Amino acid sequence: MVEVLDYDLVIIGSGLAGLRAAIEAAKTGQGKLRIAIIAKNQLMRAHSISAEGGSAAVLYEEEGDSFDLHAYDTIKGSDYLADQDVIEFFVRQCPVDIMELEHWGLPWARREDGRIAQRAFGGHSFNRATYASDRTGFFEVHALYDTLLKYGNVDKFHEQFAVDFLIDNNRFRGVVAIDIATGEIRIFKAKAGIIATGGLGRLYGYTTYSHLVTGDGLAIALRRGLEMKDLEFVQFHPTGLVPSGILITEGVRGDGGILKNAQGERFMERYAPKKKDLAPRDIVSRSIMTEILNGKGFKGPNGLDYVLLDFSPIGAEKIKEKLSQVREIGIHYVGIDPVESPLPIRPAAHYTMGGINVNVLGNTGVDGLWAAGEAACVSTHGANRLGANSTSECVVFGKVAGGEAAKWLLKNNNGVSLLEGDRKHAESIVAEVNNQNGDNDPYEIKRRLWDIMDKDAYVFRNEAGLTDGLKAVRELKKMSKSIIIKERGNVYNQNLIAAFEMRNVVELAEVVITGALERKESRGSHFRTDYPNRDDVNYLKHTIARREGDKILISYLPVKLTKWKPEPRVY
Amino acid sequence: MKESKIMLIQYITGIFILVLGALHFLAISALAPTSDKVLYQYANNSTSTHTLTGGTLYYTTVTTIYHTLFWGSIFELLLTFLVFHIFNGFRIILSEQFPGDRSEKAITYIMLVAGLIIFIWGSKTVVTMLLGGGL
Amino acid sequence: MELMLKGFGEVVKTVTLRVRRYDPEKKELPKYMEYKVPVQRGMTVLDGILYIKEHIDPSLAARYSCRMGICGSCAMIINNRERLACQTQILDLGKDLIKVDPMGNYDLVKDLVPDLTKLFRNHESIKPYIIRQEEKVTGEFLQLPEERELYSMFTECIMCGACLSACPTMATDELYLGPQALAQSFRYIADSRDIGFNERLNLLDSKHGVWRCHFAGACSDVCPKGIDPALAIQLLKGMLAKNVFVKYQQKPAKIGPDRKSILETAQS
Amino acid sequence: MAIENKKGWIFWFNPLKYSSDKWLYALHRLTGIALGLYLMAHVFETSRILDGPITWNSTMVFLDWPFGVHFGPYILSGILLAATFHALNGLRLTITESGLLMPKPYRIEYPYKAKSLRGWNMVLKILLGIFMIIISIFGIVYIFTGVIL
Ligand SMILES: Cc1cc2nc3c(=O)[nH]c(=O)nc-3n(C[C@H](O)[C@H](O)[C@H](O)COP(=O)(O)OP(=O)(O)OC[C@H]3O[C@@H](n4cnc5c(N)ncnc54)[C@H](O)[C@@H]3O)c2cc1C
Ligand code: HEM
Ligand code: SF4
Ligand code: F3S
Ligand code: FES
Repeated sequence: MVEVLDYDLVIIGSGLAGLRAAIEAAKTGQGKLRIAIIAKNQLMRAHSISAEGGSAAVLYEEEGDSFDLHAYDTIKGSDYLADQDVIEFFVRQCPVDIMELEHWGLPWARREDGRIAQRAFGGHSFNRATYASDRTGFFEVHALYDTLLKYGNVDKFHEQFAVDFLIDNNRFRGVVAIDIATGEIRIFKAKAGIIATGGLGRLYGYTTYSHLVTGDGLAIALRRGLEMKDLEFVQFHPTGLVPSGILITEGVRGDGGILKNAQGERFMERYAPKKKDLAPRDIVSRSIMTEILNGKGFKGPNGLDYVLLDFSPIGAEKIKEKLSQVREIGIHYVGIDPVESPLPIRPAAHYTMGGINVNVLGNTGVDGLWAAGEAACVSTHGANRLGANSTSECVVFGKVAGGEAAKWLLKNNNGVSLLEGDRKHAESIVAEVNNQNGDNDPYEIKRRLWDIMDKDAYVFRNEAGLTDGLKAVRELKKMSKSIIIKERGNVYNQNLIAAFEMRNVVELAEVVITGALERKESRGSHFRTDYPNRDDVNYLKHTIARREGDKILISYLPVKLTKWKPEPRVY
Repeated sequence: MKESKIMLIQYITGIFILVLGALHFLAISALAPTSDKVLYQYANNSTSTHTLTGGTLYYTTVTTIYHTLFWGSIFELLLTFLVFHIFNGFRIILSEQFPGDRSEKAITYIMLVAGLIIFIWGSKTVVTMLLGGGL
Repeated sequence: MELMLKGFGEVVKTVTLRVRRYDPEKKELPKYMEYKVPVQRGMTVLDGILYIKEHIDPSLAARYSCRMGICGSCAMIINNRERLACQTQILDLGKDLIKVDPMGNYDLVKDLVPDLTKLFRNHESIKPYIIRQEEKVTGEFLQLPEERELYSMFTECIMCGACLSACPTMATDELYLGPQALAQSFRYIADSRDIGFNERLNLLDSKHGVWRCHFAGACSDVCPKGIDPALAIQLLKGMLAKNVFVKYQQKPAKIGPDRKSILETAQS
Repeated sequence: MAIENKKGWIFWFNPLKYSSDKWLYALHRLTGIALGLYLMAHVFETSRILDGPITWNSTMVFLDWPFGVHFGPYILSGILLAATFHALNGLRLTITESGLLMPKPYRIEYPYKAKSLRGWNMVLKILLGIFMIIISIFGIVYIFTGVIL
């Protein structure tokens, strides 16, 4: 049976972007809109909760920070691929959102006089990462979730796994989802939708992402013909803890921590003489990998060679106060207390700069469908995101999308109706995965994909590796069409969900690798050993990928430049 | 009544019980109006040598205590506090065991009635004895 | 130095996970099943469960997400005590037989998956947000680090629900608000920005509010984030008791320096 | 669908996996119940004094030698133990539950140790133990021998 629920607005995803959009829509709608927010885990457990370091915003103009400086840092960090008009809008919005969160109870760290404190972050030329201990994202999610509870007209659905969007004639009509707890198929019929399903981190095995970040929203959008922008730019965070990949925040280096190779040398001095350990992430990651490839790292388990992150310049007291979670992670997962000795780290897949192509108001081009957060690509991050810019982006553009959707709904109140075939379609979408009679194990396919991505689409990429990778991924894609789902129950059937997720990551991997193969230059996080230089003549443009049938079509879109002309990027 | 007030009374009665209960225990031991402090020398066989007149729990001793106004009032107070403290305690335990509006209402009323019965019964003993009952 | 990660990446020993299974569709009572899992150093109970799911019995259900002890999905009873599966090293348990149960005091959906509706409902009921007149945002509320310390420990609650499973009052009284919600109400009341004490008072002082806590301390004992809900509840009781005699006053924090210049450019 | 998974009152007695406060919780309840039942019996018992010396004495004899066994002093000692425990622990609870002697909210630091269960609360728990021992020794000696130490 298919259950149909009727709403004005459905928000898919409850990360920072989704929650912020829900609040804004509820506020703008003034109780006149029926809003649903759904997520595949419980709402307050979205992956945003893992964000550690901080959120960037210009707060202290009198102390030398300015919007232009923030914008310039971001643009330079993005290797000039970001859209500059978007960034100018973005940096001006950040402080508003930080203040709003403050009014909603977020326990920001404070200065002695009671004002909000900020810390240094990679690539920023001013200490502008607003933080709360080293659990910033966690506090943000909970502040937003708690505030959302204030609004009565938002229905909250935990554990709904979206499998498809209903889009016809460029008009959004709803979401098909599986209620995980009962296995029931549900259609959230809605006049408008906001995609806030996060990035695609679990394409990689060695990653800082939660287990559940499998790019479902992106994959569905891709299948529905939406455009993907810049998907080949995957950020590798320099300091993922070996061997689990758990993030050790950049705040460690912001507060004074340093990277050391096996000889005990502070190698970042060589690669970024000015910024040293606080250079942007792509540069630090490449430096670490260069050290490791030159044999100056330590031998690690499962081939995960590593270098060290030394906390000793920070001091025990400050570690316990400002980096308590990182300390706990060290103790729990490798048995090392960073107060005493350094942690083993190595670059790990961390962020998806690309996403669904949207305009500055978050609109995807489909009527009634917005996207925000990591799933969307307004292009604030270009080829490489600066630390602390993403949580800010999620709230800023979550708010924009929520407000826009609500305003649009208040104006355009013509309803949508379910079509004849919709229920059948919903059932067939699930049956398509559930009733295959192949013998490939979805988990096995996922593990093989991880191996490919960790090897071929990692920090350093090249033609041969990517071509091999693409072939292997296409192979997996074929395999993913004849799988076996061993569990047949309805209630909490995680096997079925895992099969959907596996299909999504495999399909997205193809786009990532295709894009990477086509971009014959090195820019930001995308580094081709066979084309080691940035090529502004041919590639100062966004990659747009679209799927038609089974083919990935690549086209390009110009980058919007305003005040800042591309320059060489040295730190 | 608000739960906070009830619990305040629970704590206060508890403390009073502690004081009065200690006095009560003293009444049959150190302060007993008899030189023979033997509490239990009742025997159920004929070989017993006791006279049933000198010990602290012997009829005459106990009636003496009951007949003094001081001890009589102490017992009455103790009884009052205990009844509240205990039946409120029972109410708490039972309503935690059987939560729900209806069951809790029932529990509260049953406890009120039971408490009242015990209170009247105990008071009857104390008051009659104070008025010179027994013997 | 190379010895730092010794034992990671190689199988050290094999342990048995004794997992309580329950499938509502099978019309059977819950039962225990045993699985042999090869263990490497650094492997958590969650990794063990994922190993079972991927290699032995895919029908085993459990909640998980972040695998770094922050999302709060994976609380379960491991060797008779509530813990986060993703934070519990198998080798640290020091046993060859590890008993894994779903959290108690919640309805059971399947295997290790409890139905946390109760937790969320209670959390929502205590109005977990700053209550004060909406003001136009012109700057931050000033809050000294000392003032922040008065509530900040309770902001770290990850809503894992372990405390409700460990609380002996919760074991019989399903209407009890529970340590998580009570600690959160304290968190907001103690926050200098909030003035919602009176709005929350009725619920806190109700038949299943703070007074149903008899200070068993199990909540504070198991909390995987080191939060001390028992402390919050006792402090709340103190506040409520005093409030009977002297009405409790909250002074709202002041708004800091005007930041019009940066906040207003944004509106355009 | 979902089944209930309440732990029930039997869970008051989960051994050794939680802090001592949980044991005290269970004991406080049990002694409270036991004492409550005792009070009812006690009210009945003392009311017999109205019926004159014969009834009183036979009641006393029965209580001292229930069913022909000399068990009275044991029962009375049990009541004394329960009452002492409940009273002293009740005092501790009155203090701690009023938020008195509780620490201020503090910064959490790994490894976690809940301060509400330690500090002054621990001192009170230890005092509870010490007083328990002293009072029960005095009381029990008195009950069995009539000697006031
Ligand atoms: C470890 C880590 C640390 C980070 N630290 C920082 C930092 O310090 N500063 C910073 O600025 N940024 C940081 N980031 C980046 C930032 O946290 C993320 O980019 C951001 O949180 C993404 O938020 P989101 O709302 O877009 O998506 P997410 O938080 O990923 O939320 C996705 C939501 O979509 C739901 N969903 C997904 N698929 C489905 C589906 N099929 N059906 C239904 N629902 C679905 C999920 O349940 C979830 O609720 C960090 C990232 C990581 C990995
Ligand atoms: C002597 C001094 C006493 C003190 C200081 C005392 C104190 C307390 C306190 C503070 C409580 C509340 C516990 C809580 O809710 O956390 C309590 C509960 C209770 N008391 Fe007492 N008490 C005393 C004597 C007695 C006696 C003599 C009896 C019975 C004859 C008794 C029976 C109960 C019962 C039944 C409860 C309820 C138990 C519970 O809620 O868990 N108390 N007592
Ligand atoms: S208080 Fe602790 S145990 Fe309870 S829900 Fe919060 S984090 Fe979990
Ligand atoms: S375990 Fe329960 S009884 Fe109170 S101290 Fe914690 S809430
Ligand atoms: S998986 Fe997130 S807390 Fe364990």
